[in-house]
Amino acid sequence: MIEVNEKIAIDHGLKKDEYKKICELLKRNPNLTELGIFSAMWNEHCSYKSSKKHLKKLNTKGKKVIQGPGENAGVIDIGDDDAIVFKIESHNHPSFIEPYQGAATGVGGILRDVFTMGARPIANLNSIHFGSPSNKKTKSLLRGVVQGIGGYGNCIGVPTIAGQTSFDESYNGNILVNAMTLGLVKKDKIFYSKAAGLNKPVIYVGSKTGRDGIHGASMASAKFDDKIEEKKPTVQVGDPFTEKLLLEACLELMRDDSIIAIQDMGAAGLTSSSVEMASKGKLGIELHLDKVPCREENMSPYEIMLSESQERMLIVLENGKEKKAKEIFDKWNLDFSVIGKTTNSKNIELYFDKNKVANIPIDLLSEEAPEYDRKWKKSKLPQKIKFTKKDFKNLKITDVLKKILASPNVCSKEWIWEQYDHTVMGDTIQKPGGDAGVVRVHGSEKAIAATVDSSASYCYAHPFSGGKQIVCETWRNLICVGAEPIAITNCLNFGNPEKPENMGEFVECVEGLNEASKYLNFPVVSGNVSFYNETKDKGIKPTPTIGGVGLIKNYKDMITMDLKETGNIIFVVGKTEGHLDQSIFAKEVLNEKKGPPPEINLFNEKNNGETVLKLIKDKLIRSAHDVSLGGIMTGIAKMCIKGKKGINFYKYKGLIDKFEFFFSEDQGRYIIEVKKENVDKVKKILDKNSNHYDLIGEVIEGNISINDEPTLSVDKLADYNKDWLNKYMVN
Amino acid sequence: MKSSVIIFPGSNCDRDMDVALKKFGFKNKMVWHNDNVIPKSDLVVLPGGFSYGDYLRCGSIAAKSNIINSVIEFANKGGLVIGICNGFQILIETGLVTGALLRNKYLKFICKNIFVKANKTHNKYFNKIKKDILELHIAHNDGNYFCSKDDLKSMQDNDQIAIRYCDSNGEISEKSNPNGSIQNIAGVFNEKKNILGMMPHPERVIDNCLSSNDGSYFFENLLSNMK
Amino acid sequence: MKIKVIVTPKNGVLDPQGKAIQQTLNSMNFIDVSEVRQGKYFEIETDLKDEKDAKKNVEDMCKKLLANLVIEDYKIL
Amino acid sequence: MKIKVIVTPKNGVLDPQGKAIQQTLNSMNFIDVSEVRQGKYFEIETDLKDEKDAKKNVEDMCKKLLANLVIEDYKIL
Ligand SMILES: Nc1ncnc2c1ncn2[C@@H]1O[C@H](COP(=O)(O)OP(=O)(O)O)[C@@H](O)[C@H]1O
Ligand SMILES: [Mg+2]
Repeated sequence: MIEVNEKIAIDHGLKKDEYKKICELLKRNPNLTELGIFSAMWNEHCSYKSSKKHLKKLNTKGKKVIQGPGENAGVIDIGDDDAIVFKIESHNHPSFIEPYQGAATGVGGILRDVFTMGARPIANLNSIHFGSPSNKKTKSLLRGVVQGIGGYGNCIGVPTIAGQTSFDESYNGNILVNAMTLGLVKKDKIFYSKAAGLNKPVIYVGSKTGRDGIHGASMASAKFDDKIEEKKPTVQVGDPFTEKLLLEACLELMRDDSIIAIQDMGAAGLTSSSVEMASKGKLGIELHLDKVPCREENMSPYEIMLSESQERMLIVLENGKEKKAKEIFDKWNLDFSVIGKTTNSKNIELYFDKNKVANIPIDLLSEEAPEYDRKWKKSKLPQKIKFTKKDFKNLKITDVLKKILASPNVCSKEWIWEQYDHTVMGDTIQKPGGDAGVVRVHGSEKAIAATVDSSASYCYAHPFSGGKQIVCETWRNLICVGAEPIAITNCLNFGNPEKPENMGEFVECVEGLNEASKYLNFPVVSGNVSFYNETKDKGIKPTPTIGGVGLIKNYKDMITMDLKETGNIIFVVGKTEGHLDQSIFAKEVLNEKKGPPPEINLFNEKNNGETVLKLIKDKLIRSAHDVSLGGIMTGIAKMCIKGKKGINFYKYKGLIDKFEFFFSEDQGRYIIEVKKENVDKVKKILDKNSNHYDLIGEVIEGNISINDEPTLSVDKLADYNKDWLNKYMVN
Repeated sequence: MKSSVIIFPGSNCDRDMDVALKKFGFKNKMVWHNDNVIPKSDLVVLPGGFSYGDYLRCGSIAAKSNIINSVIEFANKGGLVIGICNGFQILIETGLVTGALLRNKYLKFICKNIFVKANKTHNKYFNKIKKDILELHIAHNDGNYFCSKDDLKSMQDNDQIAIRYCDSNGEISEKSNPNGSIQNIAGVFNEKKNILGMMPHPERVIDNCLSSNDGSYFFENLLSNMK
Repeated sequence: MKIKVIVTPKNGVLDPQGKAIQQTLNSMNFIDVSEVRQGKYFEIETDLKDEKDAKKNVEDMCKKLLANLVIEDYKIL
Repeated sequence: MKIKVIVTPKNGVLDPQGKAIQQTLNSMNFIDVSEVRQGKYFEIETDLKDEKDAKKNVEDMCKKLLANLVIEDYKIL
């Protein structure tokens, strides 16, 4: 075997100091297998060495939280002994290298995180971000990613109910693919990854191990450079069919109490799964690597430990349950092998052909892993831009609206979500295209709403405000379908933590999201950090993605955003101040990219949200939509398009300019549709709760009509909205 | 009425079908692909999904499973057999219905509501349904129905074309054809019309809170014919 | 021994994948491409020692599984 | 002129289809089959008259579209 030295350690992505620390801790030099194990466990992806310090501050507690961060996924209580397990995870680097397989295995990985805990997956979501549409690679990356997400989710039979897609040139060399899964489990049947008990058999199940993805975990944390070509062969291929079998087999085995601990083999495969189970149980673990089912010949212990072959699980079983467990995996035609046992050595001990090939104290891999307090730079709030009437002089509202509706970040994403099976399992009651996806809790009156959101330009302009904003937007999207927001998961996609600017973006976004999460009582229960999203020294815009989950007690109370009937009155709840900086209007129409993002007033945010939710529960609202990208006008236009209805705007009476009124992106606002006979009731409730509101128009047939501008046909707008992506992908 | 839904490795609409059949009054049993006999049934359903991951050709590997022989036997005796989506592909691969299901014309998976016009003559599946145009749901990659001219003619002559894609007004045209199927065919019968293979999923549209409720008519009609 | 097999869509059977590839190639400036047909290729590793036996066996596999003779032809290389 | 191309998964890359086919063949009593790898096969009809040109052109197509070089190899027959 190769003699390990500092250079080899550095090739494994370790820093000089880190290698030195390993030798000191071990009191000897590691051998190659051991070095591989250290490099995987001490890697950013597994150790969270740059982020840990800041993540500790997150608000993770709440009355409904059953399991916060630290397990395979978070768990929340939704009543009647039911719980929802959910998490979001990134698969950015692999998806850039091989979009189909990268995205597919991303979905596969997050599904495993959820069913490892005993939950049957009931919904998938995805948040995907690509470079500028004019970038050469964008189209094929988008196509590959969408087909990969669909290919995996559709095959395994879990509906993809919502998502988010954005384009920005900062992703030209680093696309983002974040996948989220929700699962349903009974509260007393949740499985954890903490091993317990001595001499318990350790079982390997699922697919065979090949040389795929060796060093995937280090790749996920390495910045891209010109050497990227060399790293290509490490891409894993997903097999959703096997995952479906693995899902059914695991759930079948979970019906009784044979399992003590279970952990999927994700990043760093057998290494991280075995170390984590042992570490949580404060135990040792002994593995016989020649018993690991291999797909290829002559695989070395090093390769077996670091392989990232997909669709595999590690289980600690009760003694005596092996036979029954094996029968289940045989039935599903999956590999099953007893590969080791738990021990009291507190070490991970590996054997191969009867030789001991590695022996490392588990603590050194987990607790002793490095933790950094990286330097970070505080950002300044940019100066507000002073727009004047002159800036809007030659603009027509109708032209602006058309342009915004057809812009890449606002246009309809139907081309994407029509390729995702969003109805399998028969419980989808709100499909993609609304504010949140909604599925019924099978066989009950309850329903679960879920959404993913992010806002890189706000975060880039001012990380702290952006971090707050995104949690609030998630909250609003849940409220808009009538769901009570319960908890969130987060996927923190950032540049290089070794650069103070990037690290600062991270720190401040996390602070912002934490502040909103606390104020709204909307705790973080799971998440994932993806650093080093940079190419040739250029990082992406900071992109924290928030996945939110909410509960609808009776699914019949769910509402949608499409306008329902002519004659109804449209309100905007929340104050319109005219904040245009960082808006899509400023960027797309005025070509102004500077300025601060809109401010968040958490008091108003909470107050407006709670009142709107109450109005929905009281059945006083026919449709609702939050005001987001593109402001009131864009929001209304989407409601018109979906409902095939129009609106007649009342003569505008406010103080601010009409462009500011229609296109500003002030936060904490909702558009609601109210029956005429309920208008007074609604006003009274809004007044009583001190919510600011404006009555802005009335639902009519087929057109958007604004006093002094030509009317626009909603059918035409629908085409503008839909055509951009269709045409882009066809040509 | 007794029904059986066969589960193949990779089936994923088996539960949905079970739920639908029970909702409309069938006593349903789930049958594992490795079993040799189907329990006593009035109806056998091959559900949707990705049996064997759709590897090789959709439905081709499931068509070699143990249980298929008893499905064929059951069908040959005149028993009612439905194949939905992947189930349709399996029926094609076993030769129980004619034709082939190729990759969708635009090479994309399509998940959406569509409209179909049903053939109501001489069959127990659509005969007494009052609505002329049904809003059902499709979710597939390979639903592009193809057969030879001769086969098409003989199927037409024998009323074997079960449902065709149309628009909300019943117009059957290229525009309302989601996947390139010849003659907008969405489903076919065998000669005796006891076997139905179709791409749309009636089991996903059986409640007003779902994307349509028209699947209910399908199940209600079927049940009324079996009593 | 390794036996190689090619399965192709029969003449007259629509080949949506081939067609899409042709169009894409044309749009990528491979204008001289007038038709593309897509088929499948298999490499079958068998323990049989005699080539004739092995090929006969593979022919049987083609008929029973690898090709759908309604729409496809096969060829053992 | 017709140029034929075979695209196969690279060595070591998982081939789920091939694996499923092998298992099915075994269960159909083709017990001597120890491995199956599945690839794609293309027949490209080109207007070019010179075989060398045509093959060079097809090689370019393989690199740009027909094969995904991250996980596949191609061979022009
Ligand atoms: N990648 C995707 N997968 C599934 N659904 C998507 C995807 N991208 C966008 N959507 C859907 O398109 C709709 C519009 O998205 P978005 O503009 O982000 O909505 P909002 O502004 O309300 O948050 C949403 O319903 C979303 O679920
Ligand atoms: Mg929204």
